Amino acid sequence: MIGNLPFVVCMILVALGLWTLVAKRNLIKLVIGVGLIQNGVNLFLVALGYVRGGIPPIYTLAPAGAPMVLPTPQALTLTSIVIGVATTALMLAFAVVIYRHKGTLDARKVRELRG
Amino acid sequence: MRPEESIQLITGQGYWTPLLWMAAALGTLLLAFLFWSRGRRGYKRGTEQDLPFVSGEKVENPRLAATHLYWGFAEALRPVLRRLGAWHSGVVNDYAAWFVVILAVIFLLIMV
Amino acid sequence: MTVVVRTITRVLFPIALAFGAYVIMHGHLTPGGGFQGGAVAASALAMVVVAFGAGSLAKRKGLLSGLESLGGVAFAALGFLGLGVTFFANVLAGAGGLFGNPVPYGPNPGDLNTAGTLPLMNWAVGFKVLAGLGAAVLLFALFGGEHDR
Amino acid sequence: MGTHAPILAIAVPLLGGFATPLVARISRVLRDFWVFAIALFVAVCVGFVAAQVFAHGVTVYVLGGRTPQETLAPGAFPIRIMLTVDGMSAFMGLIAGLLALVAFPFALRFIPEEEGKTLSFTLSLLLLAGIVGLAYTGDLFNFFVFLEVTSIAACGLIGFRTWTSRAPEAAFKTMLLYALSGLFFLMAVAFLYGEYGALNLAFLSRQLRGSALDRVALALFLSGLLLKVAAAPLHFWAPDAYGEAPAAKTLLLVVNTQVSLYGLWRILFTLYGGVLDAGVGWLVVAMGLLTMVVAAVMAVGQQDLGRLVAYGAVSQIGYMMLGVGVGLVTLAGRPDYALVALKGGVFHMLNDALTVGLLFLCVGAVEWVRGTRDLGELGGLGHGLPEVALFFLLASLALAGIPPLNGFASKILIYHGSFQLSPILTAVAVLASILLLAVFARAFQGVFLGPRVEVKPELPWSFLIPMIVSAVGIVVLGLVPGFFLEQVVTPAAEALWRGRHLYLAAVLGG
Repeated sequence: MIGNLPFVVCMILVALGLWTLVAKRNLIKLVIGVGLIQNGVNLFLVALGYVRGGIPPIYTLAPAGAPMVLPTPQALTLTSIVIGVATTALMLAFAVVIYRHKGTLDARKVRELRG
Repeated sequence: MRPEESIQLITGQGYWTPLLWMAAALGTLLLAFLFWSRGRRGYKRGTEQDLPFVSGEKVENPRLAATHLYWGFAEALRPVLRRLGAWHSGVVNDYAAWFVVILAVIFLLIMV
Repeated sequence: MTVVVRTITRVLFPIALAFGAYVIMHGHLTPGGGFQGGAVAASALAMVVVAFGAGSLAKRKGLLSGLESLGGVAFAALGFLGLGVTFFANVLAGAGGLFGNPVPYGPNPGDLNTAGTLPLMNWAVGFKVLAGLGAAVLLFALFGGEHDR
Repeated sequence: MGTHAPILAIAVPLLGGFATPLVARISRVLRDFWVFAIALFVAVCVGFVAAQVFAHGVTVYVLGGRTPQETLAPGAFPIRIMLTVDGMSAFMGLIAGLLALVAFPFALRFIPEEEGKTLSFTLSLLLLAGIVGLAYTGDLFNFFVFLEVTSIAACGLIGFRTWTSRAPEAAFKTMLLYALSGLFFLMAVAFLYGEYGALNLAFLSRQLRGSALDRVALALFLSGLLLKVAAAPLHFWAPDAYGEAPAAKTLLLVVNTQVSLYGLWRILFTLYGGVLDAGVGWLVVAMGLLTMVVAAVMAVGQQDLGRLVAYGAVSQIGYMMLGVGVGLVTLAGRPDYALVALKGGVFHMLNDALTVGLLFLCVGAVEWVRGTRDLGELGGLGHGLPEVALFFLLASLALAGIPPLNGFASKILIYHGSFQLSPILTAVAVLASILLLAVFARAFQGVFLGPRVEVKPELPWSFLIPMIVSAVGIVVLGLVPGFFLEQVVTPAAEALWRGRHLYLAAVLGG
């Protein structure tokens, strides 16, 4: 049971992120909501690669025969983090521009495009 | 592939050939031209016979914008349009909420 | 910003850049690599923006965007280097030249001169991330600055 | 170049995109040539790959291997990054190449220098690289990466005109939903990785047994990709995005949506091809019907020409989903009808790219001439711009499925395929088509007919040639549909229909 705890935390993070996206009205908070989901998914990936008692996957430092955690999920997580940085920066930049044009960050008022 | 096959479209229930359709369309056009050519020719250019007929009124600028067209059609659809327009509310929270709803529906459909 | 922040930034700026360069350079031996090292180095730029204001770097925007394009081009070009075999094929590894030593087996401190095109790609990515993140921070600072005054 | 064509179609626009700002520092004319040359190169590459795949079957290209075809590392476990191109991927690549050839020349004069032309070309080339990569990739993680590359580049293009208040709003909403879609896709990939320890599509497809975790992953894949393809009720971002991006760049956004649709088919037919039941097919059919009806009705009430065409474009997504969804439902029971419906759905992708592309080009030309897209103000442009009027009429008739244009050729296949499943589906689809015809007749009348309005600038040739190319495509595809169906569409549809074992065998052997 205790081994599943990281996965439970991931799912809680994702659910919190979704709740933020649905319930919060500030555009910056919406970006934070996307960030929460990102972190949940990244944590999920890293947790998947963990091997009980494993050491970091660096061959030059490893004693022979020691179990290593899986390196692939870590590479995936890193890529996902990089993409997350780009996404977040882009969304924040658009939020700044929206604030300049409309003077508000309230999602209920940023609805020029509707219907 | 034979040349007629490259034009035909076999759908399993029949086939579709643009050439046949073109022949039919040409015949119809011919018929239309026949009717048109039998019409009255007494119409004079540059007189008020030339003006567009807008409900018998004299109008300064007879331009019809696209928003004027199909007025009755749009009017009949108005209740639907109003409801659909409200659905596309423009609030990004609603869009995210619909994603959550569809996520739940898909999970129900696939897991149960 | 206060004189304390400015002074500390002056001291830490070269150290942060050097640490970033270290992380990039040892990307093929230790945890880290182009993105992480580039992010560390970009934090040095962010420190400058915070301490001296965005105006101090505003003139260097062209330099940053040029560096970013160069990093991207270098990365893709290194991929093309392997086209004699396959795209991304590591033609330099084990070839004896630049980064061409064979990888030693067993526990060892690591040989910097290994791994072929990977360290070069780390450098390309590092420059791209340094310039990209630096430009992003700078642009956000410029955005805010105009509006607040 | 022969063996390397698949990777060149991805790597060259990537390199070209990064290099564009550097080339622009040398000379602006050189930059225009550079960008056009790269688009041309990509088109040639995807054409070459398609010819190869249609002639010799699935092509595999392994990155960083000792040979391009060495898929299995020692131990018979595919760990390398690889591109796997079957008929459907090659077809999707062809569409991307075709629209790149149309969109890039048009953009040369359409986007003014002071509005960041260089940046827009960089983003478009990155988007093109992402689209071709998405079509060709053979492993799930690269699928995710390319999905995000296309998302970020596309949103950069949407929110590109930051001095208007509408574009950043559209870009923010689209980016938020794109990010959501990408993250749920990644979560699904993580589930499969946790269960099977692999990312290769073919390998995973052979391993899948339909366990509870597989089905969780399927649900996540579906929700993520349905959001990205703008299926109602997840389509809200699409009219905003299509309407607000510069018209020349909207073409690339249309291909972006289509390639996400391709990704959905890849997941459903190849990855889950062995374990899928008909329920998912019905879901796709239902959402397809909802998409086409809702978008067609919404188009009736639009005041903005760009947004009207955008809704028309969204409704076409519904037809593709209907065609392929019917194929998915009947795949096991009545494979002959499934093939007809699949052909219709796949053929409609090509036709939609041409017609919607031409419509957006016309919208761009009208906007360029008059500076507005408000239907209340436009009118009488047919005297000054007879070519544009003709092209708009042609494209809207094709979009509404009027014979003998190309839209009808694919729609009749969809109608006949779906009629076997239930006549109600066909009735709804025909109804939506009629509604679209009404909408576009109204738009055509309002924009092009009426008393003469003087138009100042002459349309440059860089506008007219792309329009002529798409218009010729529309007419030719409509007049000789059988030829193109046989040569291009059938290999793609058959790759979905019964091509799964060929895809797996090409990567894993046996």
